[in-house]
Amino acid sequence: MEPIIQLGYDLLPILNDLPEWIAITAIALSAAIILLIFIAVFALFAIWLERKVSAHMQDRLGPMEVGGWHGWLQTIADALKLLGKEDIIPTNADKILFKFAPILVFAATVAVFAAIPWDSGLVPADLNIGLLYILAISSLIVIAIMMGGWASNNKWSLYGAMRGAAQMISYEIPIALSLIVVNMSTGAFNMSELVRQQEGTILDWMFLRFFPFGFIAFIIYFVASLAEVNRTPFDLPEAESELVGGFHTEYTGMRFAMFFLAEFANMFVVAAIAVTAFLGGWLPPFQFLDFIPGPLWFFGKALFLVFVQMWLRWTLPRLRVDQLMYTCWKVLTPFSFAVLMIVALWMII
Amino acid sequence: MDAYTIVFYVLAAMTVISAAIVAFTNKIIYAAFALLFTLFGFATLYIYLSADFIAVSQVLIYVGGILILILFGVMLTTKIYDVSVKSERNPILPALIAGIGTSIVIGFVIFRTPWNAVVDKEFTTIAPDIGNAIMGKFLLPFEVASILLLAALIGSVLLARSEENE
Amino acid sequence: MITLNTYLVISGIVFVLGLVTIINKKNAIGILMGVELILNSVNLNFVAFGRYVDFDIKGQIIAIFVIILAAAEAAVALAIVLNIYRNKQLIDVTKIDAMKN
Amino acid sequence: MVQYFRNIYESIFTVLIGMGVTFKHLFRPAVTLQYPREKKELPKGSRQQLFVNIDDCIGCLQCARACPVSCITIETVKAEADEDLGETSNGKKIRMHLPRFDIDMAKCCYCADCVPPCPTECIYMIPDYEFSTYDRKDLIFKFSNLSSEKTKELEEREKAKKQMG
Amino acid sequence: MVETAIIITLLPLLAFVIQIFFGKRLPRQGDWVSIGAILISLILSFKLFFNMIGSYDPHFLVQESFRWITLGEFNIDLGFALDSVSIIMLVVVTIVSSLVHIYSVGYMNGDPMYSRFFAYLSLFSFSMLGLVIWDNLFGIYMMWELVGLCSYLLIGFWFEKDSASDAGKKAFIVNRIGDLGFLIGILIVFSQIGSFSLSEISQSIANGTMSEGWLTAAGILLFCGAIGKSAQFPLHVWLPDAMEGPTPVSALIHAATMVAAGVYLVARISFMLTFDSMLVIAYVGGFTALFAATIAITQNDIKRVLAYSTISQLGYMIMALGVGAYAAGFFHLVTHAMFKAGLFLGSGSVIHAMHHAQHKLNIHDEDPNDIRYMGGFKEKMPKTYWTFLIFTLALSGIPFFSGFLSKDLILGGSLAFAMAHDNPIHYLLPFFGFTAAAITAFYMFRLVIRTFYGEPKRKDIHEHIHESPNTITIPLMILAALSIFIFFTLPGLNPFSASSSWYDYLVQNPVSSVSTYMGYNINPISDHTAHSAHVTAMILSIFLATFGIILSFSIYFWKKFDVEKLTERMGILYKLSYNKYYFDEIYQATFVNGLLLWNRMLDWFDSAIIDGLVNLSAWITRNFSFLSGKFDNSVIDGIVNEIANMTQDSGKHLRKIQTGQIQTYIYAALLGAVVIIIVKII
Repeated sequence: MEPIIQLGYDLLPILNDLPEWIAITAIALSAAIILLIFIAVFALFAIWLERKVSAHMQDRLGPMEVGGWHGWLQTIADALKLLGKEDIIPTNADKILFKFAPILVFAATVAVFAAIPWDSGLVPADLNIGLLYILAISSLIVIAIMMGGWASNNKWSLYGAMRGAAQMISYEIPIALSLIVVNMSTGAFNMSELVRQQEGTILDWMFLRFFPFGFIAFIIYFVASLAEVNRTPFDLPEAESELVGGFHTEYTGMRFAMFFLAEFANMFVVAAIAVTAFLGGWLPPFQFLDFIPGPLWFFGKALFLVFVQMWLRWTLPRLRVDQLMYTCWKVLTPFSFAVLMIVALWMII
Repeated sequence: MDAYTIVFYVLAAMTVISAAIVAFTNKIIYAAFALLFTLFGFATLYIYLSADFIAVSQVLIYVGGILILILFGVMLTTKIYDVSVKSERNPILPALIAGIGTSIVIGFVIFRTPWNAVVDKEFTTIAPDIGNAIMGKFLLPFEVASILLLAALIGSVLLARSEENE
Repeated sequence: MITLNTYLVISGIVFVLGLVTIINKKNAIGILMGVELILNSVNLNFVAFGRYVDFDIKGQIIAIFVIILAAAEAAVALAIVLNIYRNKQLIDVTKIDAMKN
Repeated sequence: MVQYFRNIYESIFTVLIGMGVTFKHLFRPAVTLQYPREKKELPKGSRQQLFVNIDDCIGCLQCARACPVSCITIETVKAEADEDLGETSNGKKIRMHLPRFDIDMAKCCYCADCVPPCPTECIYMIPDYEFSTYDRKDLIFKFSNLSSEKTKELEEREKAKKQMG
Repeated sequence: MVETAIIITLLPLLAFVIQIFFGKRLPRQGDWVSIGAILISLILSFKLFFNMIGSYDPHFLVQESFRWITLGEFNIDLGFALDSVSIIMLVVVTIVSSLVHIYSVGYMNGDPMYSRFFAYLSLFSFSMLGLVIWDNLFGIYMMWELVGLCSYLLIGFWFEKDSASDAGKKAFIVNRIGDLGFLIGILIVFSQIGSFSLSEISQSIANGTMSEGWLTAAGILLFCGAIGKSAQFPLHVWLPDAMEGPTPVSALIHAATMVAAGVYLVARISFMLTFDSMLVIAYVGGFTALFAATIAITQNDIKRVLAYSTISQLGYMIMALGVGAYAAGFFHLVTHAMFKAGLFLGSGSVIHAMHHAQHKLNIHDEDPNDIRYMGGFKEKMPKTYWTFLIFTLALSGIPFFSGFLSKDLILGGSLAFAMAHDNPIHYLLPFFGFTAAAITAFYMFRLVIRTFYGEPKRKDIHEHIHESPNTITIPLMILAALSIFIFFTLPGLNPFSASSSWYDYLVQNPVSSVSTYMGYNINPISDHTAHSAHVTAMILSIFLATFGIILSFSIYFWKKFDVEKLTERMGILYKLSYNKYYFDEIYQATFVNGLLLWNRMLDWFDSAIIDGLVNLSAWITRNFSFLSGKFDNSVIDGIVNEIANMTQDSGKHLRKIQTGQIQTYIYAALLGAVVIIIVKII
């Protein structure tokens, strides 16, 4: 039985009286809703954080007015504004696909959250091929972006979508290769198992194993994941200064909000994968720190990586398309191959 | 009829219906996006067959790779200003006749053949088994497949290369 | 009740639909999609037989190889189609008949 | 090959330097002012809004003449001989009634050319810059402090004078 | 110890690899790599040498073997062995080789293929050292061929010159003839015994595995290799031509080491020589000694004189081995290596000086090697002169120098052999030896006098002669020091005999397996005979050498005899000697032309008879085919054309089925499937 269902039964004993399928459905639904709420809240928080971080990095203050301390309600206000906006669909757009694309993006993003382990046993779905599952589901996002870009019937959107697809497919390769390094060393696809294999002190975490190759793999993963979620310096699909808004140029209101939410949720997802695969998941760096609960560790590490993503965004300018492809095919991919080979040899020896 | 079965039939219906959209739609782009759901549906069916590795590979390769290729193909072979790409099609009648004929034959085969199927025996596979099998018993086909992939890679690069140097 | 026949029926239907796609479409990429449908239906058969009849992972492994082949096939086929399109501005297979006569 | 590795090394190195710079700025106090609540202290001699101390004005029209955009409009009425309009703060005798002293701040170009000619130093810039309005007409500042009856009386007096003259 | 030896061997190989791939890019073109490698080898071999001296055991032997090939039951083991002979050989090779390396820095300076030269030197050192440490015939053969290859490469080093590349080829081909014999010998031994290992062969022979006839054949065939490599009588022709190579090469390969490989080989296989094969060896060696010495008298090229003297000295060594004085032969190899290398290096120094002088004077058509243009270099090149004189004295067999000790032993050995055996014909051997000794002294001093004494023949050149640089003279001085008797008589200090020296103690005649097999000593020489022969030989050889020197001085220095008249009076003899007994011409006439004649004959046979037959059959075929062609055209073609037309017609109709439309094909495929299923069901 899935640990999460066990957890559900433990938390709500009343479920024992109900037929099993109702109980399971109820638990699954509530888990999904909790995740959804978490995603929404996190996205709102992340947007606020991004604005604050960017502001402070540019010696500004950022939003200060709404909600008291440092404008913490600002994004909620923005969200409300977006929800209240008119839903415009361009006349010549392909209506079905246009409506469907943001849903697909959001659905894929939420689906990825299902396999992320928050603590030992606290996984919505403890799949035994969790890592592959995440990689697979993330590839749906590409299609959704293409769908949106195409359906908008706007050349900027289509450019953005094509760029996004090319970029995301390309960068999936270094991502997969660097994750295979982890996979090879731990012998597990299961996300919880990945973390359990890193038990011990900070030195047992993947990014410090096979020093420095584990670290190189981590860096490769991180850089490639930036491209995967279209963050600067790889934000070509939505390059504001060139493509107006990229694939979501024509989207307004709620639909735009979904894209936006998915983007920030995706930031967390790639950070969470990095944490699980390289940074020891919910484990504390040292044994004496284990009075802090696992989910907090997990969230803290992921949040730190999200912060690094923002930090990078406000440090680096956007790359050119050819530089983007050069980075992927001529730097990251060969390096990740080399790291893979070296780690394989290391393990054999 | 428990939830498990209901969900199965829902997914099967999704698969079949989206496949039907692929077959009967006029817009090639709809066909491509409907193919997404067919492929995804197949992946879920694989999970029902306790072949989760295949399911994930299906999503990873078909959805993440082939489908995107097809989408690129569609988008690169149509004019951008023409969103609702309608493609000409052959007369539907012979297709329907052939389809119905084939389905009769297939149905005949399915229901008449006495499959020595065992009903509901526990069956699980794990990824390491598949890995060991590929690297052990099926090493030769694996190597052949990798050579084939390499050949396909080189071939398609050669074919799709722009011809400015000619 | 999910049995082997359920899967066989599903795959049969998808097979027929793939066939219809191939017959029905003039667009080369459409035909390619039909081929993918047929390959998938066959794959489902393999895995289902592996699950219900053979009790081995052989079916799955064959399915993996089929997926690999499909990937290679799609890549090459699309490269060919793009090349034809670039040279002839045509995607309709009934009109691409330069080799005829 | 060497160039390739050097490029990679340099890009990583420069990215790290850049990140260091941005990280340093993260903790630098912001230069932003919370405007309505905090205001920037203006430098001395900054030109914001023209103000006229109408009590000191002797109606010499020097400022109106100096203005390059003619944003100052003054109407004067000579005082009667028996009328004592008092003195300015620096001891000049006021000989004019000022029924109208308007400055159109929409026109004003903040050159402050009107300030030096004033013999009584009654026109000057004050550090008040928040005078935005919804109507352009509201930007015409009227400084005349005569009541409307007095104005009317003066107008009539003028009329009478003209008829006489 | 074996590991040390292997390291000694492999270091030059490493240097070779580095040099051949990166030599050009290294500073100083990488000469230090080769020199460093060979110097380390030198130090290591000295370490081995002192280990051996320290043990002071005449039966000193270290062995190591490993399995090379396993084919079921059939195994081939290869191995290394170090005994006193091989260690002394290691030291000799490394000393000469490293001195030559150092010398080459000065000599080859500025050559466009400088680094390649050092690479070849290193490869040569590797193969020669490897040859020394292998304990089995196969390994020795391997290295033997490598040595031959290096020799080819180095002789033809200046391959732009036709004469050099021809000389290289000649050396290679002539060596191959000897090597063929060697290979056959090895195969005989292997087929009879089933092992390459020398120790196993020795044991098998002692147990009587091989019959005497086979043994004799194997011994003589193995000796064939030595004939080729050590330039013995019928195959000596390549060595004088090999002087086309750079002088250091001549010193290293064609005086000190490679040519000694043959001697070393014979010493190594001496345990398996029967009396008959020993006789063959002795006579070949003795004859070569005299024969080459007579040629050397009349040669004018400084290096050629030395080359013939080398052949002659090698003949001595071979003769010594043949008469059973293995220790003496090997001793002469060691001493000869030192002073002959010195002689060559000294001559190189002279040539270097001449070359520079000619270069300064813009003379390019004259041979810098020719002694007729030299003379009076004594004052100009004192270091070269004095060292050269020491080497000459050593070679002439004058007491107080190393050559005397070994040559004396050989002459004594041959005399003892003749005395021990009844047949008076065997006195030919000491006759050959003593005559050659006298002649050696004579021609060597002719060389010294014409080069260093007297009036300079060409004043202009003489003025530009300068002493060579240090890298050239220092090796000369070291070699000169090593040519003094004292190194070889230690701990005894008797300049007339090495009988109490370390060498005499450590290197002893190997036990003849053949004797064990036959049950009696095949070459019995009693101590008394040996001693009396030795004393006689010593007195006689001193006398003869002095005679030769005095004769030489009287002819060439004091001019008591007119050289021209002498040559005229000698007439035919002079001509024979001057033209090296027409050996090259004879070979040309017999072997080369004979082969060509044979080829021409075959050619004629081919063109006249075989071609005639072929043409005849062709004619018949042609006429027959004309007839069959008629038949073909009318009947067969008619049928074929009709079939083709039918095919074409049917194709024209069938083509319409092949629409190129995928859909059509699918219909057809479906139809087929349906038919099959229906048939199956029915």
